[in-house]
Amino acid sequence: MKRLDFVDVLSADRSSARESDLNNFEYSYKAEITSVYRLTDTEKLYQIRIVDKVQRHHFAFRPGQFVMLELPGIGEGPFSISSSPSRHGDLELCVRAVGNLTNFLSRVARGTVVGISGPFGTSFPVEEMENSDVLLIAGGLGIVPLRAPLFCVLENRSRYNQVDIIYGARNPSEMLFTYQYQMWRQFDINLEIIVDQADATWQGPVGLITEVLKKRIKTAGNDLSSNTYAIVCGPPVMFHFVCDMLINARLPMQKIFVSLERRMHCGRGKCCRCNIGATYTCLSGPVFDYWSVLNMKEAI
Amino acid sequence: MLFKVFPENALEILYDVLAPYPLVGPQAKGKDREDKDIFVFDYINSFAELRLDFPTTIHSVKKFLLPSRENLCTFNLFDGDWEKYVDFNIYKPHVFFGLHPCDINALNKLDKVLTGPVYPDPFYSSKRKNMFIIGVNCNPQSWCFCKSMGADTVYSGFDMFLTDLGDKYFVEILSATAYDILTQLPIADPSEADHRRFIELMDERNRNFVCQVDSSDLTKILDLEFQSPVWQEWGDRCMSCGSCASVCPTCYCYGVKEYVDLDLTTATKQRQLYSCNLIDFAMVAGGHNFRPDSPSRLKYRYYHKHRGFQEAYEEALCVGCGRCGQACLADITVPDVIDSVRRQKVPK
Amino acid sequence: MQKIRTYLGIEIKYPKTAFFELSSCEGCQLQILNKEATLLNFLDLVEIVNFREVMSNRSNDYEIAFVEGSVTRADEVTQLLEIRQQAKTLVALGSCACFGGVNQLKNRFQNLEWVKKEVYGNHPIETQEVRPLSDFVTVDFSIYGCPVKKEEVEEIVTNLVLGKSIEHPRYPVCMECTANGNICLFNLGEPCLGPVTRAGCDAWCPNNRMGCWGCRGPADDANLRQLQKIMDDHNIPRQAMFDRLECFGGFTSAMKEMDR
Amino acid sequence: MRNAINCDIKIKHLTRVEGHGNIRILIKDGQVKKASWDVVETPRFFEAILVGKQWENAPVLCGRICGICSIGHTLASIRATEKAFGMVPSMQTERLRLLLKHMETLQSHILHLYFLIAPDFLGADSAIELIKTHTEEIQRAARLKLLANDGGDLVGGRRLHPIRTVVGGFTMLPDRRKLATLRQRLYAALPDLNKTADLFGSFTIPDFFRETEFVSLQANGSYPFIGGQLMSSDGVVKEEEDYLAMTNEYMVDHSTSKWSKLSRKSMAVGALARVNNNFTALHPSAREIAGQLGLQPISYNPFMNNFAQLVECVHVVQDSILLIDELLGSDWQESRQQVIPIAGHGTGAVEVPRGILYHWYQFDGDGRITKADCVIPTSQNNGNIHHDIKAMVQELADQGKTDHEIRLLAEMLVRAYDPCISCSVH
Ligand SMILES: Cc1cc2nc3c(=O)[nH]c(=O)nc-3n(C[C@H](O)[C@H](O)[C@H](O)COP(=O)(O)OP(=O)(O)OC[C@H]3O[C@@H](n4cnc5c(N)ncnc54)[C@H](O)[C@@H]3O)c2cc1C
Ligand code: SF4
Ligand code: SF4
Ligand code: SF4
Repeated sequence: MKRLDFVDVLSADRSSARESDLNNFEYSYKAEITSVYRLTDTEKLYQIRIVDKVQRHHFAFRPGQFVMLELPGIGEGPFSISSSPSRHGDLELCVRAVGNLTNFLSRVARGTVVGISGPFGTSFPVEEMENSDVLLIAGGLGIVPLRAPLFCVLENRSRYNQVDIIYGARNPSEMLFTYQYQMWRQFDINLEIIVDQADATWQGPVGLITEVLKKRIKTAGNDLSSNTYAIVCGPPVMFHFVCDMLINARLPMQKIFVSLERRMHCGRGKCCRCNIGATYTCLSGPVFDYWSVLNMKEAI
Repeated sequence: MLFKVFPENALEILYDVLAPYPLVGPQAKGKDREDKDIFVFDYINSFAELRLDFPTTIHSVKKFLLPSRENLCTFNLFDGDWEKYVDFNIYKPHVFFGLHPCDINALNKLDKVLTGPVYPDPFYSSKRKNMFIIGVNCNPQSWCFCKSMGADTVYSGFDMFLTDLGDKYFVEILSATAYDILTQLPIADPSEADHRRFIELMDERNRNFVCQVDSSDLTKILDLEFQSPVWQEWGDRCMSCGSCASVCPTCYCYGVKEYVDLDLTTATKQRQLYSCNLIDFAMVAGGHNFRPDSPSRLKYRYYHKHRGFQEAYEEALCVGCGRCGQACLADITVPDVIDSVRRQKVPK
Repeated sequence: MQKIRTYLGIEIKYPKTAFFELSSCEGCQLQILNKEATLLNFLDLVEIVNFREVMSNRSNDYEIAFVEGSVTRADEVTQLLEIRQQAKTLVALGSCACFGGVNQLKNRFQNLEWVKKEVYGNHPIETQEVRPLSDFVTVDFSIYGCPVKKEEVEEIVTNLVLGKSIEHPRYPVCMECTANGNICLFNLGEPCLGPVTRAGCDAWCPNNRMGCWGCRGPADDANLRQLQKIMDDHNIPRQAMFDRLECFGGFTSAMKEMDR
Repeated sequence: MRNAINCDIKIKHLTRVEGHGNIRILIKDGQVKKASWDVVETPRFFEAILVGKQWENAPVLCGRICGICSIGHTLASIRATEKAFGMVPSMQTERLRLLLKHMETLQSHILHLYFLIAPDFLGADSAIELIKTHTEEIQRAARLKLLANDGGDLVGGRRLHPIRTVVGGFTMLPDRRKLATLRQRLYAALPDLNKTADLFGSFTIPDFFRETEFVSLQANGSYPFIGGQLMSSDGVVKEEEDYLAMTNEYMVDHSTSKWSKLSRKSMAVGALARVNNNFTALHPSAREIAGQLGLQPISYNPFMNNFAQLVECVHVVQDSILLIDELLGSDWQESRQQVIPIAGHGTGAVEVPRGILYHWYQFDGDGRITKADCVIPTSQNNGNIHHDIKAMVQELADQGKTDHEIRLLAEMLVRAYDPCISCSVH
């Protein structure tokens, strides 16, 4: 009797190997760490290349999206892609060693093969921002997800008007990507850096990021309502102050974008860990406009 | 939908036809303090074990679709490289004999999240697609508020549905497989009298729903009352133990843990069902916790179920089975909580 | 010389490991020998240099020290301090080491002389108030349980060797119990400390229809006030609840705030 | 003519035994000046801890006296409590308890034989060393131990500090299908036991005898493990409740464990005592193995205790098979009786792997313990170990053995008793 022969639904082996269906749930690309740069005591920049040539070429992402990086047996976690979308599956991830997975990652050498899945999540609308002023505001590690939209801007510099990066770091030794500041400035980008605590070498301003922002807003005549977009990334405490200032400067909420951090286990809108209400940060985020954020309880 | 009837004693034939498959159904597994049977869903080994007269089970059938622990993949590691193996952990179709409408509705709700449209979860989907479901009608219990949640009747998500008319069973048939199986039983078309009897029974059942929840405008009210002091009071009672989520047929959130074997050459990635009431649910690296106290976590559970999900799917993520309230040692029940949010008063 | 092994390209050492016991039943050490299926792999994971219960050779050159038992005599304090000096990582193995275990029940008698007399009559005997290891030395990791669960020990040791972080569940036993599909013991009329005890044992006792006795100590933010209410509501005598709470020593400080 | 020997041996914390004990030997000019066995384990005062506790605490706490024989302690504790309350366990409960007891006996004896004793005979430091040189033997040991431990899990819920055994019966009954599987596995383990007998039969045990008095439970139709009358090889017979007259505990200066004696200056309990006293009640195939190993009652060679353990392994496996057949032959009855505490006292005597164990409690009308006493096998053996060392060392000194040999043999002698020291100082 074979009445209930519902067939073997998706055979596991096939589904994870099927190339046409790379977004399949447990599928991950094998990727090799091609180089590791130490940026600060806790952050390292990893260049990661998807091993399979075809897959590497087909890997397409938008600025602001993230990947899940997996070390077999150790853990899996979300990391913003910090490289230019034009480089496809040659990714850069900047990772701060804070816990189990990231500490282990900080020990591995180049040549190690890791698992990558994604890209996941929403992105910054860089096309929409063309022909406008762009304000990139980052606190601490927040500079990492900003690099992808920044690359888009750099690669198409003429399409954007004034571009500002306002970057707050705890102290000069924690500043990331220092080796690129020169290059950014060459592309006519206003880079303002402020630190919480200066050290002997520091010559720039000391204080809160809002002070720099205040100045910037002032030069715009306290009115950002025309033709400006802002992207804000940083620790939760920063969002409130920065976004409030922007709104007071009459920047429309739909033109302020933030990237939220939540615990994520699947990145695929299943595990529920990143939920705010029923909004999955991994599917509807991590990039939200500020209007959506205000509509979610306890979002920041 | 096709309707048929078959005589009471033909139920055993139905069981026998399906018995060659792994068959899950309600059975008595102990007595409570008042010496009443306690029911659970488990594998059935004989017709006598199958007890369709059950009130509700303590746990839902969730564990057969979303086991509390499930291996997502295993790794073989060798010389700097590794291979990943995925297994969806289903090898045979399962028969679920005796699900109440609320439980089938719960599966339908889970389907919305887990079978699509983005990134369908193959572990769940493969099991779900390999289910043969026989629903049965229930006797409302004092704590069931499924009617308020619109989950007291079910229109899809099963193969056949039985209602006991006394001397015969009234069957709603929803799949060809079910029809095919029923042809082995002495089935007949229901008579006019059978129709009447069925409708009468449904009326009677409807009258027996005593527990109610007023869910009108609930999404707005929950938003309005986000800072309400009742949350603090409920939170003080909550033990943050996650029992409610464990027994709930619609809770599905999980965590992932990876294990390395002692010989350091194989590793497993395992998912473990979690609960938003557990203390570290919303903790992120570095120790920041978005919901550090039990009131905010308890509130979150209600927000997700009755506001967020409603917004996303136009229905609540709750079927009103009342299991969570029954399982909660601190006596936190959905009707009481929702009522208290409306009236700003927490029952003692 | 042992072969070199790596994990994801990182060289993994064989840490020299020693086992010690203070006042205890030695059950936790026995648990390590008690999982025959994986014992050989376990012994291959680390280099055991000291394990008095099974081997004669002893070495004082070790990195990881597992210490079972609680401190009940002055010579044990000295021994413990010596171990701490030598070990890079000191692991408290089992509830005696973590909280004092059943041994600390003697602390509930104010009069230590009475205790001595009750057992040894007028024969002179040395003993002091029972204390967990952490009262004397820094403990790097704790493995809870009376007895410890071998699976948990294996996981922790593997993580230690690999350099993964070691985290205990923060939530209570109920979570594991209900996930296992058990019938709640309160439903069956039995008391249980599952709602307040730290999970990680996979609800060992409730799985066997025995209420939890709290051997793993309190979960993060354990709600003891509500536990008391639950016990009252289920007509469980206060005494039965306190017997369990005080049994393994994990709840000693939490209990101070409860009224007897 | 050899020179009269001199030696000074101090063994601190003897290895491959449970707990902490020291051996001290001083020989001057061939004369044994000092030969002693000192237990230095820290006492934990269980008898005091129990005072004031409700009856249901007793088995939970007393199981923690010892990690190796926690099942035995739990069962003794339950028996003492049930007897105080005038309860009689059902047939089913008795069978399950005995089955559980057998699993403990098997696992403990195998642990002792392969992991603690065999290294001495095979010239190794530990069983860890044997993994490489004697892989097959170690795997066999692991197989047997696993079987016993799985059996313990199945019946008791946990191999160590069992959970399902409570005053009144069991919280939960074993799965019948798993019980049937256990039976199969027990049956399949018999060849492993025969091979074990071959292995141990190939060892030459030291030729040392000292007459002593053996104390155990008395067979009543079957080989005794739980409850019944007490007997000694010197002809003393007493009721269970009269255990104090059988143990006569006293304190000595150099030991934190108590000592015992009966008709002579010392007495012995344990596998050898049981086999000596109840040889005819053993399963025939166990007796057969005894014959093969040259063990005949009454044997006064303490090293024979190892062989007696092996004989018991065969007995418990055979008996477990019968017990499971009986259990599976009838339907499950109610697993647990209601407990109604009454004022009174009760004794539970149980044969644990290392010998006879007694728990005695006195209760008030609320079921609270007012006084408790636990007499542990190793404390009954302490005196015998001590006097054995003395006698053996003198013989060895007379034979002009080296320090090293004396030291090793003294260690082996103590290990042969399989002392459970943390138990004895509880
Ligand atoms: C969309 C997004 C982008 C991110 N981008 C970056 C980045 O570019 N660089 C960077 O250094 N960090 C980034 N993070 C944070 C990073 O994911 C966590 O620091 C990392 O997962 C911590 O893992 P761990 O095992 O080292 O820490 P542990 O504290 O040991 O974490 C345990 C587990 O919890 C989960 N987890 C813990 N914290 C977080 C968290 N904040 N977010 C998600 N999961 C978490 C992980 O899955 C991990 O397995 C990002 C987080 C999100 C949500
Ligand atoms: S929330 Fe409670 S009532 Fe609703 S479906 Fe879940 S268990 Fe049932
Ligand atoms: S039996 Fe204990 S652990 Fe299990 S749910 Fe009930 S209270 Fe919690
Ligand atoms: S259930 Fe409780 S008493 Fe039992 S092992 Fe777990 S923590 Fe210990």
